[in-house]
Amino acid sequence: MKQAMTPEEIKEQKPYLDWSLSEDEYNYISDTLLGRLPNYTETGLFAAMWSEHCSYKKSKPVLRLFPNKNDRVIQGPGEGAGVVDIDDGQAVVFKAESHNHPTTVEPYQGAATGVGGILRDIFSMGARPVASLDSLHFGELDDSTTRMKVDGTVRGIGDYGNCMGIPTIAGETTFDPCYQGNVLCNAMSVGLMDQKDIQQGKAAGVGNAVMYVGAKTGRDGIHGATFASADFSDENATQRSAVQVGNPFMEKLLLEACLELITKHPDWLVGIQDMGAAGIVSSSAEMAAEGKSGMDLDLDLVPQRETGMSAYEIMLSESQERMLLCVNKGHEDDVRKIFDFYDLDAVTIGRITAGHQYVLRHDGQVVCDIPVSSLTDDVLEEESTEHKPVRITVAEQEPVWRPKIDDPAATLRCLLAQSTIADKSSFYQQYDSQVRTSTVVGPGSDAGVLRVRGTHKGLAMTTDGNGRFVYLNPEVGGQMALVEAAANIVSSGAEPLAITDCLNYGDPNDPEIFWELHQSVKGMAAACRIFDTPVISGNVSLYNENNGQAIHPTPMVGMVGLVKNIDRVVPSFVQQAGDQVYLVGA
Amino acid sequence: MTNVRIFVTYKQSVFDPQGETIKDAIHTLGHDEVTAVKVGKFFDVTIDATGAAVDQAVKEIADQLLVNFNMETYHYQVLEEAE
Amino acid sequence: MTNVRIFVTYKQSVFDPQGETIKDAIHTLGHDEVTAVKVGKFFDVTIDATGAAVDQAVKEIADQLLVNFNMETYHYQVLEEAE
Amino acid sequence: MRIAVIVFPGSNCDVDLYEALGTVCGADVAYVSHHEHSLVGFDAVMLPGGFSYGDYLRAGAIARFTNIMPAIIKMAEEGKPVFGTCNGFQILTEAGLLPGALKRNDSQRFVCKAVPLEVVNNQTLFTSRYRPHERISLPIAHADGGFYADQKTLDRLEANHQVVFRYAEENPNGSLRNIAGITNQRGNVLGMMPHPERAVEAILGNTDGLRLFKSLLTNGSVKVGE
Ligand SMILES: Nc1ncnc2c1ncn2[C@@H]1O[C@H](COP(=O)(O)OP(=O)(O)O)[C@@H](O)[C@H]1O
Repeated sequence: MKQAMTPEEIKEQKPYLDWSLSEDEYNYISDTLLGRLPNYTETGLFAAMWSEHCSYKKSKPVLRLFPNKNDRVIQGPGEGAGVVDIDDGQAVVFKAESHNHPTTVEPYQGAATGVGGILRDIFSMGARPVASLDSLHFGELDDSTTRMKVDGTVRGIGDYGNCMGIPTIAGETTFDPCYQGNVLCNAMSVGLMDQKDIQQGKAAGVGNAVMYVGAKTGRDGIHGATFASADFSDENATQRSAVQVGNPFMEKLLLEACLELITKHPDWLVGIQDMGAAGIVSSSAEMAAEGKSGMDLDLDLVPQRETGMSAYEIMLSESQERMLLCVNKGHEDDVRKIFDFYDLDAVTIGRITAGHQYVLRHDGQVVCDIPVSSLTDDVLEEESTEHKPVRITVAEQEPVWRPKIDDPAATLRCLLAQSTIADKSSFYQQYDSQVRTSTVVGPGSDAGVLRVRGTHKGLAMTTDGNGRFVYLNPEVGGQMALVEAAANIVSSGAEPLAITDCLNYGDPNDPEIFWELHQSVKGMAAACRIFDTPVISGNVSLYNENNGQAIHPTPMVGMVGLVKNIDRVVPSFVQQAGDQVYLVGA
Repeated sequence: MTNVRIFVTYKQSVFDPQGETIKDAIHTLGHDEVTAVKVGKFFDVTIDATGAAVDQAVKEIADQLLVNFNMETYHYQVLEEAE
Repeated sequence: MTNVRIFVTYKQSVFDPQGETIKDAIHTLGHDEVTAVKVGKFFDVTIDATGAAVDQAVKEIADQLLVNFNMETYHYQVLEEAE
Repeated sequence: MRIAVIVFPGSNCDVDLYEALGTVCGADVAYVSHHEHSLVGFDAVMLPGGFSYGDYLRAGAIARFTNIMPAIIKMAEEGKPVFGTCNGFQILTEAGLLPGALKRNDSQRFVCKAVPLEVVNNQTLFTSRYRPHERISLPIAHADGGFYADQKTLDRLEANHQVVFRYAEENPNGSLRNIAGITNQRGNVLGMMPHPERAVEAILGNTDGLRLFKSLLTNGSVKVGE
């Protein structure tokens, strides 16, 4: 068997500690879940699937605070993206995802593949992506490295979306020294679909085929998932090689092929899922778990563009532009023909089996044979300790600070000169905001607004967050993120429907940071209930630190609203001289 | 005065989607004897220095600006040198 | 089997602002001794042929695909040849 | 008149052209895949914007080797209307149906915004509904839009009135002589970087592109002679 170490050597040398699998977890896997020592491949799969990035083992208890249902919610968190009813048998599908670490390391490709990943989450649900949004946070612009990062990130987001032909219609950009060594790049995608086309990431039906479609697998991004869960430090610099390169051209073909299969041949397809973090293992194991099935995969059949890849590398590769399908037995060739038309690989790499084992074969040997649920459901949730940050306790004792303004005009000019407040058109003009000719309100307004062709409806969307507010008071800051998003949606003439989020924080093992996470989510959840905007999808990004210095806690809210009459959209610009100005609210 | 050509390419293991697409197009032209295509960029740089100072300058420019070592690698060639 | 490196650049008469932008960035880094920067791309092509057949293939690929003669020009270099 | 909208791998403004022609103008329009070999039954052909083959190598460079290309060239030779916007324009120059080339924007960046244009020649199939030297505004969205040709070609283009649209205020991409769109010598092939199909409905804030399609439709199943 081609394994780098024997199970016994693993037990002695403990390589799993480097992969962020703890001693307790390893012992629980050996003693309780398997009743034997896991081999090298299995240990690697557990490390990836049990990482925070894939399992949310630390953040899950906090995420339970969010409401995620109301009359309109068709699909809440758990699938590729959330789905909300917008009447007439249609639905809007959306999700946001962070790509902070890859963007910090390689801004252009990190941002580009961030967009690519979130788009796959949308079309794997059966929806056509109709708009993208972003939320970017950098260090101050007086630093030349930061300027290069800004440039690369914006070009990366633009190039990927532009090439795909999906308009980027809104977003936000802020600058603060806390993001200097750890950029935040959150991307959100919004899709539109007929409710009848909704797909699930599910594999079921003994004998049905597991098909691999899209780009070939290479060694890129191995350990991306575990890498995303470990903080940066300068000594680490040489290890930062887990960069993936995006191929938006191939993704465009993949999008068209998948949507053709989903909308025209629903009877051929059982389930479909994007290969995101932790590549084949996470998509296949999650699909099998969802279908309560067993699965048997032959890794020699996986299309590969490099030679001599180990089972572990094949399973954990994060090569982009790939999807996993479960196809009804007998329709493999039909499916292959569709992908052929788009010049894409579509290969059967395994079958659904009776029982509940997850079996992988490589070079004619069984390299993994474990219960499916041990990877997906048996993860040990971690309790975290938390306490209020000293800085907040101290600040509470101080008298309230009131700014003294002698020259309001000068202060206003200073404010407008702040990069965070200044005009962002030099960024968003690099995004095609009009392709698909449905953009009624593009970037530069409170919210982007799209019309829904063939109806009188529209969709308004925005991303908002403010790390400084949350840093000062996590609970109130969390509420304010919701209030800002809702205000942007409402002022565009829409009614808020639901939200997605990206929760960007530092190392949760620091009790003060966990407290920030907990309190801000509590604030967001309370506001969600008030606005009746459930959380239908989202993403957690922890360990955003550089040399032990955490970013400000920065939850990002992505909100979508329904415009009932697209002719009544309200622009956020001053319309003409002589119009009256009102101040409304508190 | 020295002219240097600096070549920047993806590291071996990094996927080069451009190269693949161009290879396919070359096959469409009937040139099946072309078995691999990799795309790179180069910078012709004129430096007002000679000898070790050139190597030093190239190294710094490449490290700080021209190359992202996470995915790229580079080499260079002195094209001509004149006092 | 022959490895060929094909260099494609803008014609002399075509304005290429990219080199200027990079030169400015290099000056920001403090390397004022860099007086000119020109940018080009290259294609490393592996051809399952040798000798004249290689030159023929390169010429055809360049003429029909790799180079737009309205604005670009090219030259190439055989890197290594093996039977 | 029946109009084909070609779908290349990576085309993404195909829908926009289709909707502008079909839904907004009520024209008889159909998508045609790059796999096809024939355009028999069509009176005009449109090459949409987007990123055919990812714009890898050069924008538009690879699309000209698709199966459908000979049929497009044949239509051009027959004097039937052939129109390309953005990537479509790039493909038409790469295929040699229009002179010159589109080079990377001087800014080295993709740019998406509305730009003022002058209709330099309103005596074409595509522009007959515009007034002479009318100022209009159309969106652009491209990274490789700088029109380039040698002096001689540029002079010839101007002398033959082949320059149809010019950037009227700022030059957004470094185009020589502010050229935004040109025809072939015969006048039946038009390529332009701006997107008229994005400016055909009031709800999208601009209708300046509408008359381009209306011009073509009223000129009917024309064939332009030598
Ligand atoms: N990265 C971006 N992508 C797209 N649009 C952006 C981006 N940054 C800013 N914008 C647009 O510019 C406007 C002003 O940006 P900003 O000041 O960051 O946001 P806000 O006004 O929401 O605080 C936003 O409403 C948005 O439409």
